[in-house]
Amino acid sequence: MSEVTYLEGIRQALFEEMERDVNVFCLGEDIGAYGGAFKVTDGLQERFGASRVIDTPISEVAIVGAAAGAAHMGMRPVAEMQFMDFVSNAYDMLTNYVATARYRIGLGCPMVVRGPSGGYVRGGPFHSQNPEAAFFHTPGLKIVSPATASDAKGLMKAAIRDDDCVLFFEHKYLYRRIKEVMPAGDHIVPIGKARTAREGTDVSIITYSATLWKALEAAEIMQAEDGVSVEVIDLRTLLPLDDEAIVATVRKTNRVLIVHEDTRTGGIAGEITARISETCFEWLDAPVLRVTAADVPLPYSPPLEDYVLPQTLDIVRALRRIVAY
Amino acid sequence: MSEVTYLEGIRQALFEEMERDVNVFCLGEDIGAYGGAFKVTDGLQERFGASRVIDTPISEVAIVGAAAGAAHMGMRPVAEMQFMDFVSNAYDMLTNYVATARYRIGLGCPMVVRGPSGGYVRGGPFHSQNPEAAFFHTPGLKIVSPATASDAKGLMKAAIRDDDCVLFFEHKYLYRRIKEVMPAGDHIVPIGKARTAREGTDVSIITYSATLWKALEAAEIMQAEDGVSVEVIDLRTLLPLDDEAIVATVRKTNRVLIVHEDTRTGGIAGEITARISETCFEWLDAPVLRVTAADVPLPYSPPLEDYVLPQTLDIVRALRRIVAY
Amino acid sequence: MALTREQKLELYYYMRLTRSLEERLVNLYRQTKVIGGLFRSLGQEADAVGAAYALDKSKGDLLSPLIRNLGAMLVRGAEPTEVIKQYMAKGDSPTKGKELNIHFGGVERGFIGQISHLGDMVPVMAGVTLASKMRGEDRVGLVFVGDGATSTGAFHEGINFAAVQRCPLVVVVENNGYAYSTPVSKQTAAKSFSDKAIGYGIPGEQADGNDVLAVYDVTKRAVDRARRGEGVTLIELITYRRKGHAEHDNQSYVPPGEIERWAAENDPIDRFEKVLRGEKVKAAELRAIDERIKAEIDIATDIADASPMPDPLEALRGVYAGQPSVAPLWFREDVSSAVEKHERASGWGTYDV
Amino acid sequence: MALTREQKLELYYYMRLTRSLEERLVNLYRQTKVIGGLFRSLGQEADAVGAAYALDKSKGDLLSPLIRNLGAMLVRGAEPTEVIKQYMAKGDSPTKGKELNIHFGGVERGFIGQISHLGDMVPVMAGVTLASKMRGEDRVGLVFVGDGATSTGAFHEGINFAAVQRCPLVVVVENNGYAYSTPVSKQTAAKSFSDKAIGYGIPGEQADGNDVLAVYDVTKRAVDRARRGEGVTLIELITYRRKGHAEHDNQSYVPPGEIERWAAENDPIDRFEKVLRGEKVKAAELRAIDERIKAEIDIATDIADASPMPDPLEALRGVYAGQPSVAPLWFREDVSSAVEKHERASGWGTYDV
Ligand SMILES: Cc1ncc(C[n+]2csc(CCOP(=O)(O)OP(=O)(O)O)c2C)c(N)n1
Ligand SMILES: Cc1ncc(C[n+]2csc(CCOP(=O)(O)OP(=O)(O)O)c2C)c(N)n1
Ligand SMILES: [Mg+2]
Ligand SMILES: [Mg+2]
Repeated sequence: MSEVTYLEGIRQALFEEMERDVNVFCLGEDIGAYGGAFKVTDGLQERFGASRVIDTPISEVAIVGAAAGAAHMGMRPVAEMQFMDFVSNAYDMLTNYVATARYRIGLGCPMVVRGPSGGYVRGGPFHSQNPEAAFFHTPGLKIVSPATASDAKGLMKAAIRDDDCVLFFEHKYLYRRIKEVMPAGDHIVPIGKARTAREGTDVSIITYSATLWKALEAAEIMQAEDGVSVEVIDLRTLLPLDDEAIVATVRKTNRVLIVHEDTRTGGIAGEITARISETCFEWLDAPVLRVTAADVPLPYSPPLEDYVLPQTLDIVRALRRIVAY
Repeated sequence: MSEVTYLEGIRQALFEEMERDVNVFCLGEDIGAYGGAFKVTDGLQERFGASRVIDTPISEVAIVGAAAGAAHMGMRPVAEMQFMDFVSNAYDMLTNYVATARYRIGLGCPMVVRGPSGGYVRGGPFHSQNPEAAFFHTPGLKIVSPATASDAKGLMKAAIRDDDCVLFFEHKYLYRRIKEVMPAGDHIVPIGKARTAREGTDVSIITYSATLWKALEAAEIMQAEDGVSVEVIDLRTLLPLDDEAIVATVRKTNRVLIVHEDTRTGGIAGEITARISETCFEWLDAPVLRVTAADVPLPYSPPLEDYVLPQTLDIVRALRRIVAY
Repeated sequence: MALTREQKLELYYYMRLTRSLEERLVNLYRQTKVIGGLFRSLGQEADAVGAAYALDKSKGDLLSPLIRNLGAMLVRGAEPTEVIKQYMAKGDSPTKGKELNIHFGGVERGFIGQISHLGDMVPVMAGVTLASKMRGEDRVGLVFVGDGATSTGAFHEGINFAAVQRCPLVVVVENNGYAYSTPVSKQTAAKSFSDKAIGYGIPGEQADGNDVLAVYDVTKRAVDRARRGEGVTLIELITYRRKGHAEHDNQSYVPPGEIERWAAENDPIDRFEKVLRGEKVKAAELRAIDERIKAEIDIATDIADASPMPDPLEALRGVYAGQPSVAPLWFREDVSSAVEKHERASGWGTYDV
Repeated sequence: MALTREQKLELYYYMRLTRSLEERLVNLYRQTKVIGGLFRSLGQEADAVGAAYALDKSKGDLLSPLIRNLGAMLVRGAEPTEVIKQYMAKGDSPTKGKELNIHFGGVERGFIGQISHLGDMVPVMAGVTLASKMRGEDRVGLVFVGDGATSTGAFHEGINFAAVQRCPLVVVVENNGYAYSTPVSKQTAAKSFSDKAIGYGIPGEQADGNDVLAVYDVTKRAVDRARRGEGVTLIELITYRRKGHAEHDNQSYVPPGEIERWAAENDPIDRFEKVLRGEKVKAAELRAIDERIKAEIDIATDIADASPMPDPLEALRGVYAGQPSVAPLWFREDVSSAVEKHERASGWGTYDV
């Protein structure tokens, strides 16, 4: 079997789910004949027709709102944000309408809002964002953020079958940079379960999405240069967090570094730290530390972007400090 | 001197600043002749005219965007959200435009976005929100959330004079429930500085806005019933956080409870916990714990709302546990 | 097809029921039995009732009402008992105490509850009707917005989206002269709200919102167009909000005499009563309907009043489909006693990790 | 007042400068010296240049351009050097490497840089012009939006707000047939974008966007109206996007022949050259302008190319007015060496609490 990219994994998931269930349909800007800004929906309209792969006006509020309405009727909409940066326009609709409809009046919103997020691509402040923290705060939503090609596929399929709204943050840096042989058959990765990406005994990194790969690189360096065994947890789902996996790794290694690409203040690492503090205080041999982006809008020029975003050596330095504590 | 309410403190601040500086003006829905849904702007239009106290269409994006444009030109707009729940409609404008304009291209946005937030008033899911965490994550914004009448006044005056955008979360439960004699003269409370609301030695509560009052009640109970001395820190400003004040109280009492009315996951308590962990790990004699709302949309019926929101006895129970640790 | 005598009496029934039910709610509000605000549609009953009446229950037509469209919900089958329970925040109300006033509904009920954020229901109803269209059903949707709500981005994006997709949707702008205290002249510079249709490339019609038959007619035409696959219509119904935004609003901003004039000259129920009398309906027949309504409301009030408040733990239920309840937080009395049973709680985030 | 011969030659200069500068950027893009995407306005130069030319520098008029309005910025005084530096992400570019391409500007420059989120500049320019009006200045504002951007809520809220407030604002819809791959027919069902004016109660005009004089005229009328205190005008300029959305776009979605037809029959520079020649401007004079432009661009390229990339620490500067720089994070190499000097860092959140 040949390897497929992260992007192709998502595309396969969309194809397979649309084949499986006539209620699944896609809507978004330029997703039809053009196949989307990143070609994630390439070929979908040709296969399933323009009524199931709908090119919309530039209206994120309407895209998300219409997806919710269709979802009420039993459809399974998959809405694309051309860049996840634009999901901010639908912030009200997602947090106030979609997230609460079931709780308030019993109307479910089985829908997926997906799109490319993340930096390391010189995209500047509006084509590089990691807006997960803004939604992480909203009960009623689920958030998924895969780091590998097979997780991208398996989680997308799970997201489409989920009975609630799943925000699916794809990482554009990973789209064509990573490849994997896809598991055969109807490959589903359950929402809500983290994955141990590397076993280790001395210190744990908790991370997700693109920084997983930097964490793994850092773990290699630590093994090779310092003889330190680093465990790496790939969260995969951010909401709900996999508390069990977090607690297990902390109690195993007693030292934790949380890494995310998002800015520091108010990023998800804060919540994870609080949960660790609440559940594992006595198991901690060192403070929980964070490697994150600096608290600035993401600048565009390479030296600036590189300085703001977390890099492998930042992780190495942070690990050394935790280990030396 | 007679006592004035929290609401009246804000109204005084608006009056005084509009008197002082012709560039200060107000815009929002129903703020003119009607004086605003809560009468915070009552009398302003009569005093300063309809061109400085502008009734707008129901357009939060336009209100915030227009405030930003006017701010670029040297004006000092104060935009009202009829309820802070509706600031979610301006999420894109605030986080993408307003917060970044200075950093990206050197355009300042000296403006205030203010309005009533918070629950305990049977307002249901859309008239009770505490949306601060959604903006706490955005570099470039400032966030203020006063708990007392004099802070409400002094911080509003500081916010209007600040050269960046300040989100000013008023608490509607406090509007007419608390009173204070106002400090004389041009009363300014600096943004970025927390306040020790009660001195104590055994355990610290870090909180802000309406739950300050519950924290103080809980501190009384602890003193009276358990002989425990509780220090209470009122953050007042949420962004930037007053790290110094946080570190000082933690190193003093070595035990911390963070209390906020907002939901738990992704609330500001997570970030505070992370900072404490990073800076005060060795000073901690017990895990940092949190008393917050449960992770659900805020329900309307009194027994439900009371169950979801933090109550004084929740704080007492949490303090007892920390002290007994 | 002209309405039958029976149907016209039904229109009368629903308008009168709306008014009487709201009057009862005012009494309950004064007795502090209503929790939160109370929103009236006094003088606007014709537009809600007439528009909703143009939908077809047998086809599964769906509407999304606003705060002043109690009448539309009653036409679609909402019960006075449910409405009173909602306003009293009772545990056996349609939303079990989670949502307020007339924010309730469901697909099978023929109406979908609104949220407070104005305009948001327009995209949602675009999606509801898009689904019908995709499935080849002949269901039609109708969404109400106020004059004020037309200024929201959501209204614009939703109606434009629906127009391009030719969704079977009717958008009714209920122009009652005010949005809270803001008169229409400060909401838009347009001459009329029906003019906004042109910018979306859809038909726009205007009608007298206080003439229930005119409302029915204009809406029925739009519903028929939608059902024929001709897409969206924007309807402006001219009416007047005789009460304040909510009960607490003293309407100080209204020019003197305006309310009185509408009340005296243009009450939709009075007007319709005249029409009916002209069509030989006896006063006694109408009074009999009024009496029936009063009895219904009395019973509903008693039932609602006797209903229990919700169980606090209901607050934690129903956030996600796959999770019946969120775990209670450890510091709650009922929970902490359980926590104390353990030597030391392993999880102080949520109960018992 | 008709334009003078000199002014017309200036129009020619700016249109040609726009095109040549973009062509140079294409070369630099192919040499991978441009960082990120490259956005062209080929065939649309007249609308940007003609509209901007109708503003008055001496009055402090302000415009907000879009990605395809490089020409408008040049008219307002943007320098080719700055533009190339921006595209190369240089440290001495107007945004010091923080923002991309032509996202730059300032009040004193006469143009305000856009953000990517489409439509957002309409409310912002409503506020800019509201401020002018409040102060009794006679400054006018102009904001460009694409056909696609008219579907955003921000466009709707902003133009409606400005219309009600009678802000001195001109809203130019640049209808170039596409939004990325989406044709106008999927963006709106309206017959024309100028029709949208009716819904806002403002004048709407349409003009041939590839006729620079027509563009100037229609914009000038609107600017004059605004300056006279008559409020907002919506102008639709019909043009055509001959290149893809950005350089990488292969335009597979465009019907065959469409681009070629516009290039052959309706190039704005060709058309204007014919007009000028008809008015007795010699070909040699135009070629001299072309040469001058080439020389300017050559110099600009050299300067930009030789410019340094930004200092990484620039990334931390300028978030807040009162704080020159955000503190660097402790795990950064340059910072951590400083941290290591301490026995144990007291603050590992930010450097050295
Ligand atoms: C987005 C948003 N902003 C503000 C509000 C607050 N608000 C509630 S009702 C109302 C006035 C609504 O006026 P209109 O749409 O004309 O409806 P009417 O009350 O007249 O029926 C306002 C401003 C809201 N609900 N949603
Ligand atoms: C709110 C928002 N959604 C999506 C995008 C992505 N996007 C960038 S340009 C573009 C097409 C713009 O089309 P149009 O407004 O017609 O301008 P043109 O490119 O034709 O000049 C899209 C969809 C965006 N920038 N902003
Ligand atoms: Mg109204
Ligand atoms: Mg276009």
